[in-house]
Amino acid sequence: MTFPILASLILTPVAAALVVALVPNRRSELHLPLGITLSMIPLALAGWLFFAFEKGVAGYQYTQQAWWYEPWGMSWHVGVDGISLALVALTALLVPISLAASTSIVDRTKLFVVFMLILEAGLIGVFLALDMILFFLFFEVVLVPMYFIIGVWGGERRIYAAYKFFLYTALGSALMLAGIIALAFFHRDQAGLLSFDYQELLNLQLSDNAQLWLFGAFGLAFAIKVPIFPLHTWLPDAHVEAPTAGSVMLAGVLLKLGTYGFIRFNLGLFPQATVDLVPVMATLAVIGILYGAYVAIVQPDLKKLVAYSSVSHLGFIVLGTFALTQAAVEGAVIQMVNHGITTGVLFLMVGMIYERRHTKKIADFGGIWQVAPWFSGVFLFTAFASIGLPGLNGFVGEFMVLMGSYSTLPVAAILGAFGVVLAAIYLLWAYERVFTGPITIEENREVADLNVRELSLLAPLVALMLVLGLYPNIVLDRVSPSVEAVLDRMEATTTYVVPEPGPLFDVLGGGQGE
Amino acid sequence: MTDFIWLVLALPAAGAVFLHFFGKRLGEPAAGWVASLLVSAAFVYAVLAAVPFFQGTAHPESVVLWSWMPAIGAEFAIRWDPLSSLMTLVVTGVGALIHFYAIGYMHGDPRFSRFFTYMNLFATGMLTLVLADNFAMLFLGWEAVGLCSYLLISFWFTKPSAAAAGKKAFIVNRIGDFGFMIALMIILTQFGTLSFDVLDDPHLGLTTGLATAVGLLMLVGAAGKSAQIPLYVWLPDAMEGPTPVSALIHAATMVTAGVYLVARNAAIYEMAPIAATTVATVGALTALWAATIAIAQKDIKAVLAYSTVSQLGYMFIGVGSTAYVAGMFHFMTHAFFKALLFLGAGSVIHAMSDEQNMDKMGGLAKHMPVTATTMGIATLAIAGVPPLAGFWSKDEILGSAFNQGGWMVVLWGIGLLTAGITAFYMTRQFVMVFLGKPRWDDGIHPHESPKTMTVPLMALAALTVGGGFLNTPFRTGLERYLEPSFETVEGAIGMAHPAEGSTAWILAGVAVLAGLLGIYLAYRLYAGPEERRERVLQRFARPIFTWENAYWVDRFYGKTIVLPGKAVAGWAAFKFDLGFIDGIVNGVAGVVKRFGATVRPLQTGFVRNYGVMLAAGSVGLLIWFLSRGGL
Amino acid sequence: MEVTAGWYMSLAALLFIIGAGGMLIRRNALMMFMSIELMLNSVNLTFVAAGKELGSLDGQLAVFFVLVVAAAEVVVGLAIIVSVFQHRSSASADELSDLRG
Amino acid sequence: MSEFFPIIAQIDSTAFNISYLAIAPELILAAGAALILMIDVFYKPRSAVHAGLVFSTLILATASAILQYDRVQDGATTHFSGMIVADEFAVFGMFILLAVTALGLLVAWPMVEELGRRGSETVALVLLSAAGFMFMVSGAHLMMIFLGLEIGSISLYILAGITRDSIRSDEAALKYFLLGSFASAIFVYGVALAYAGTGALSLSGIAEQLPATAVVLRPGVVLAAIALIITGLLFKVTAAPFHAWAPDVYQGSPAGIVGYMATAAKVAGFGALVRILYVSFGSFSDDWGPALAAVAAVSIVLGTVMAIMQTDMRRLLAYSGVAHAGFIITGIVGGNLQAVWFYLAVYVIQLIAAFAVVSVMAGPTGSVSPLEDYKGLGRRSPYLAGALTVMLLALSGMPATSGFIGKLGVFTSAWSGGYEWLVITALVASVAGFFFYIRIMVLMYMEEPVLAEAPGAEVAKPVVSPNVEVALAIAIAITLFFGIYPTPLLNFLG
Repeated sequence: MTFPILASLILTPVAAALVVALVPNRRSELHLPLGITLSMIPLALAGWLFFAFEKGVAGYQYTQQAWWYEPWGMSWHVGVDGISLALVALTALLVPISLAASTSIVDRTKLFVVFMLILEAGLIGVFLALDMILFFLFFEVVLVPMYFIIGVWGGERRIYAAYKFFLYTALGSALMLAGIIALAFFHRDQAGLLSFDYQELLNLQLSDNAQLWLFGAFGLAFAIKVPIFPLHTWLPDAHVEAPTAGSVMLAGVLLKLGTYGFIRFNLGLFPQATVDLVPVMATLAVIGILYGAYVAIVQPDLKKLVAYSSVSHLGFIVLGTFALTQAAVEGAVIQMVNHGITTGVLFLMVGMIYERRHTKKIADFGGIWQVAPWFSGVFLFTAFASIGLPGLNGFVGEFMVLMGSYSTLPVAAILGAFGVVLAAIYLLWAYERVFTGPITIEENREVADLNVRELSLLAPLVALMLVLGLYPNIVLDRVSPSVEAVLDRMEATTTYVVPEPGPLFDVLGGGQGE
Repeated sequence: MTDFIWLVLALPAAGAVFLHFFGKRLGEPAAGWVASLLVSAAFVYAVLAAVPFFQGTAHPESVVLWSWMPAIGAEFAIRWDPLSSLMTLVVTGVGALIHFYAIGYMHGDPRFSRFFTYMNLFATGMLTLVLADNFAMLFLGWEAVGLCSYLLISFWFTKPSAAAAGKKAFIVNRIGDFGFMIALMIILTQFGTLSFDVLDDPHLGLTTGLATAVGLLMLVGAAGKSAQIPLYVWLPDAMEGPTPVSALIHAATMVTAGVYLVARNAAIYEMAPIAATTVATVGALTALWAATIAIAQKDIKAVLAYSTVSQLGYMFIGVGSTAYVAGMFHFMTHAFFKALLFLGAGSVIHAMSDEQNMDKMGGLAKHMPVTATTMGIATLAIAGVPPLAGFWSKDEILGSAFNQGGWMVVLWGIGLLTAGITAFYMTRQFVMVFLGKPRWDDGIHPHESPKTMTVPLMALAALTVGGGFLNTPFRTGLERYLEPSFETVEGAIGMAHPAEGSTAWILAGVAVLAGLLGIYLAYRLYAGPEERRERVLQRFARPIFTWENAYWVDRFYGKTIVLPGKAVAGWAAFKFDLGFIDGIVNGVAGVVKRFGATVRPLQTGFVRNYGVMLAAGSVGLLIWFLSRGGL
Repeated sequence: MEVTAGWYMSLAALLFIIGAGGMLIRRNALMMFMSIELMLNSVNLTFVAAGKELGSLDGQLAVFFVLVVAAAEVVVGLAIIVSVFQHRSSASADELSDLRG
Repeated sequence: MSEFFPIIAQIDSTAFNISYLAIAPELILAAGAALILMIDVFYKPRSAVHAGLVFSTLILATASAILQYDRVQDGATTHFSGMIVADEFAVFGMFILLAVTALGLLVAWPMVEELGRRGSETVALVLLSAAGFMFMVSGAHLMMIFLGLEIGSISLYILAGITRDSIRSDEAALKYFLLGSFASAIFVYGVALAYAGTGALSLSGIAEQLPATAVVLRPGVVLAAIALIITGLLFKVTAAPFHAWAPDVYQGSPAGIVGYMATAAKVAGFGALVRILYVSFGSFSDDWGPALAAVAAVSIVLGTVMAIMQTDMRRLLAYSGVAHAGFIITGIVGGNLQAVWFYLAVYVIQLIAAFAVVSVMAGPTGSVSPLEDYKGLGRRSPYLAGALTVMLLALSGMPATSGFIGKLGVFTSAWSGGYEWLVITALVASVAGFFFYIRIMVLMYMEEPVLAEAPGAEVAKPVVSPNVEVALAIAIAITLFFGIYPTPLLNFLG
């Protein structure tokens, strides 16, 4: 038997949480360093997995299956494909970094670290699960630590935000559970026994009508998670109130549960409904892109601005997902990773400046560049990555999404492209007000520049922005076959035809990778 | 040589990275020298690599570096052909000169090394733009220079106006990019790749309609980057940046990217005459529009900024009338003389202790002979006085336009008028700055600039004088040089050429006359007696006032787009989002609570009532069961 | 007219309803409790009548169990009522409404 | 039916068959209760002695239950002229009741010690009621079930008012008593009608008289009987609209014993309900299915909404219990009894543990438990708060706790039974349910304790007795273990 790498990825954070929990409260100074150190283990595992992952293969790798309870058709079934691989790696990367950024959390550190590690386990589990119940389990489990992280260590309206986050997302997943149960019974009707196994369920023959209903049940859960307009209002509240690490994990990974779910489950299980609902989803995605960006412009709070920008960026992912072309879906996947990195850094930096000034109001700043050039520089770099400056990571996903969407959703792609303009407006305007100009508020003179710790925890992410911007193939190579498989299935099970790339596609090795 | 052409890119890139981390330690002026020498090295390498093109022995080549986004056929690949090499040579050549100049100009700035980091980064971006072998990489360079433009315009970020100008430049450019991106979407969808290979035979994927769409959308992008109507408003503001920046980015190189884009896509514009004509028309209108504004500007750099807009319009006339070579030629000569003008202006500003108002200058020629001479040459060049560079290129554009006939003749007329106005305002500027009596503020002691600044001035002056001979009607060097790049185009319909024979002479004569007339009028007015000037200006007070304020276009945009936009965004964010959408969300919770509050009183605490509930439930069950067939 | 088991059962049902009504209407805890006793007795009547009708002894036997249970309830119930009375000097069940909502 | 529900015996053995093993657990518990009462008569009560007695009683009862489990593997049998049935169903009920009793007494022990002589009465009553409730799950005869119901209920009435010096406790006892008797009367009238309609009192005897297809003897009477019997049992399990007593009684009763009161009656009530419905009235499932589904929906919605409005912990748990009763009924109408048992088993553990925390917070004999008391508990007593959090999450059906598997089970059950609408209603309501569960977590972790006296006064840290600690530890272990790996329990119940 080979080393159960995926199980280890899920369980090591849990084990780490237990270890941290065992350290007594009077040694509270140990909790955070210990947590950071232990979270390196899943990071190392994820790194190993990332590079050991066999490129060019569409199916699931490192799968592991064991009955959980056979009569009910539940099993422990995990596996990794290109799409989940990217997100697992992102999760494993962001956790140590957000932990390291949490030195300002001094109250009940142990609990915090434990929750972060459980959160990590849940998130990794979501991406690896190939059994619907297992998936649902992780999908829901994630809520609890996040809820506590927002509610206990958050800002002023943290309790309201925590409630809203929890109930809103739980509402979505409740209907998804109904959908999951229904699927299992469809399987019973067609194959004779209950099964929650994703790969088994892929073989179901679902009527168009059933697909639509199930798409709705799953889609609502994911749409809330993404969030897709008009289900987004929990997000700004949750982000603004969450502590830095919470925001980073929330924007970096949690939102991707929704988009991942769309690609994995809605596209995979309900292809006909997907094809039928493309106009709806694309419309909502475009509204999200433009609306999120537009509303972000006038936000008075830096964190809220970044939160609304997430609505916009996630809109691109949804658009790409439902464009149903190779380039667009690939773009959507890599945009998930990229948004995680850039928005993660933006939140980290908002957190850092909050620690210095205890305010996130844009109006309270001005001229920070003078006193904190490194800080301003890194922020600007990240802002441009987020805006989608080519050469940085944010561009790759959005560009691929837009370019790939045009052939199937021309209007949406054109409108979506305008989101790129708005992104420049809201971020640069905010940047102007916060970092440039003269210092008008005396407290801002005291703002310290990045220290070594902060710089070193930002550095890997900043480096990744550049690397993924210039050489996204690290990820795309691994993602591409899985995306192809999704679209092939779509073509095989519906009348949908993925548009042929133009006549020159194969010239110069286009589409070949490497 | 071609295999290692990426070195041209890598050298300034390395400089940017190196200076970013070690620039501060290197200090002044070493950081500047490093940056300048790296760009120079890139220039030298580019010259060597371009030798085969001079000899006419080589064909365009692509060098693939690494794969970028395979799914959309985008890779890091360099196209080395005459067109890109010409751009490269100008960018690195003029760029190097401006780098050297900046060593002197930026002297004493606390962020000296950072300035050169950005400059090198800009060079990298610009070279990426021109060397790209596909639209994605071109877009990368396109945006990268936008970034550098942003960084360098707001280099003195403590000045709110500088920060705002940088932002404005980037955002307006982005609006242009919006069009550009849509053009790319169409190309990708039609061809399956973004490689420039599509230009070999655009008929493969494009119909005339689509080609027109692509052409017009690219024009939107080009209008943003090259400051054409209606997106030119960022360029005058961009003068907030240090003067070398204005010279390099906002005169010589970056702003010509739009021209380059049109030239590069010549094959598509060949298919879409409507798009091409639109390009030319936009260029002509911009040329005239900006020239009139330039007449009334008081800021020395503002004159040059509007002049740049105007000259870019010229280039658009050129490439739009399918006179690609003429357009590129004017790009080149303009790079020489406009860079020279800006650097000269910088030298003046430097000498005047950062005074930019021409009303407070005058009589500087005595104190700054080198600057005055070189700027004088440039002024004559832009005014189209033969045999300076500006004359040849401008003449070629106008000639080509005229030769096209039809609507283009109208554009030729506009161009001619603009030529006269150009000569007028440039002479006005020269007179106001260098001639007449000093009108300086107290305590200003103008002096000639240091060698690092004057040597580039002289070098550029030399280019301004001689650059025009690269492509004269008598000896079409540039045209032959660029031929391989426009092979396919020529094969199809053929590029526009200036008229030949006597027409050419007449056209040239008319253009020169217009220029001389402008010079004469301006000289009469500004070097002449003050009363006459006052009288004349009084008569034209009203138009001049609007010109001075650039037709209030900024205010117009502010009132019609920015302000309503912000208001609606505010409404959306606070009324609609927080009030309505979130209101519904919270309302759902409220409904549950209200329901709870309604049923809660049922729990009265009285046993009787509980008994009633119990009995009622029981009766309910009874009724149900009995209704199932009992009674 | 012969009095059949049906009559007895109907009477029992009536008694049951009266008992239940008493339970729901009366406020005195004792009276409520007595209403319940009435209900139990109607049950007994039903058992007896049905047993007679069916000719089985189960019904008659059941009555004994119900009686015993009723007695046990009386014991406990009275104790509780007494305890309440001691604290509140009232046996009105309506006074016992501290716990509500 | 039987291949669907193998765990319920369908045998009607008229053979005169006496096996004391079949009622050994009940006998042992009753004997233990008697012994404790006796000892009190002759000796000064010492809680150590009681503890020993209780411990040995429970051990013996468990051992006999295990023996019985072993025996029923060979097939179900009836004993005492068909009054008692020994089948897996009964044994599961016994196991759960024994677990509830053990945990309940563990939690109640501080109260037992505080009450002195009445403490030993408490213990005796608990054991006695447990015996009664066991008869409810192992009774194969309506009279037997009625007796078990009464034995258990009357003991609980007394337990509700056992402190005698609290007016709230009295109120709780009286309410419980009056309404309980009322419900019992309704139940037994239903029994009488069933007898009148079918001429039989044994469960299988009734079934034999009611062929699924033929028109029944006196359909109206039997249908009315079903309605009334269901009413009586739904009262016990606090399903709406028969639930009204529960909040008041839980709130007023002595804190130490509420957990037991709430859980034991539910186990027995559901046990009896399921057995009666499936064994006797299985052929009427088209009739009672929708009715119960409606009751489930009302219970879930009303319980959830009312729980949201509560400001007292115990009332909140009571209303949540109403909702949970609805969930369990959801499973019952679907017909998957394994899921129902699983749900019941894990739910009662969660509930008893939650009430254990309540008993610590309110004091062993205290009545009422305002939610305010829980403010800042996360700081004051991380263990209690953590335990309560786990329980609340489990009650809310959060995955990775046994509550989720339970809900999954009953939902799949209802879905397969064709009650999709009920599943969706239940799911949506359970989201609303999250609100009140997490509200308690908000109080515990996200708000600061209320300072009772002058500023600066330290908030008292709740004193947790070792018993409670152990009980909580067991409950946490069970809840999490069966949440992550439910297979053993499911296999056991399957």
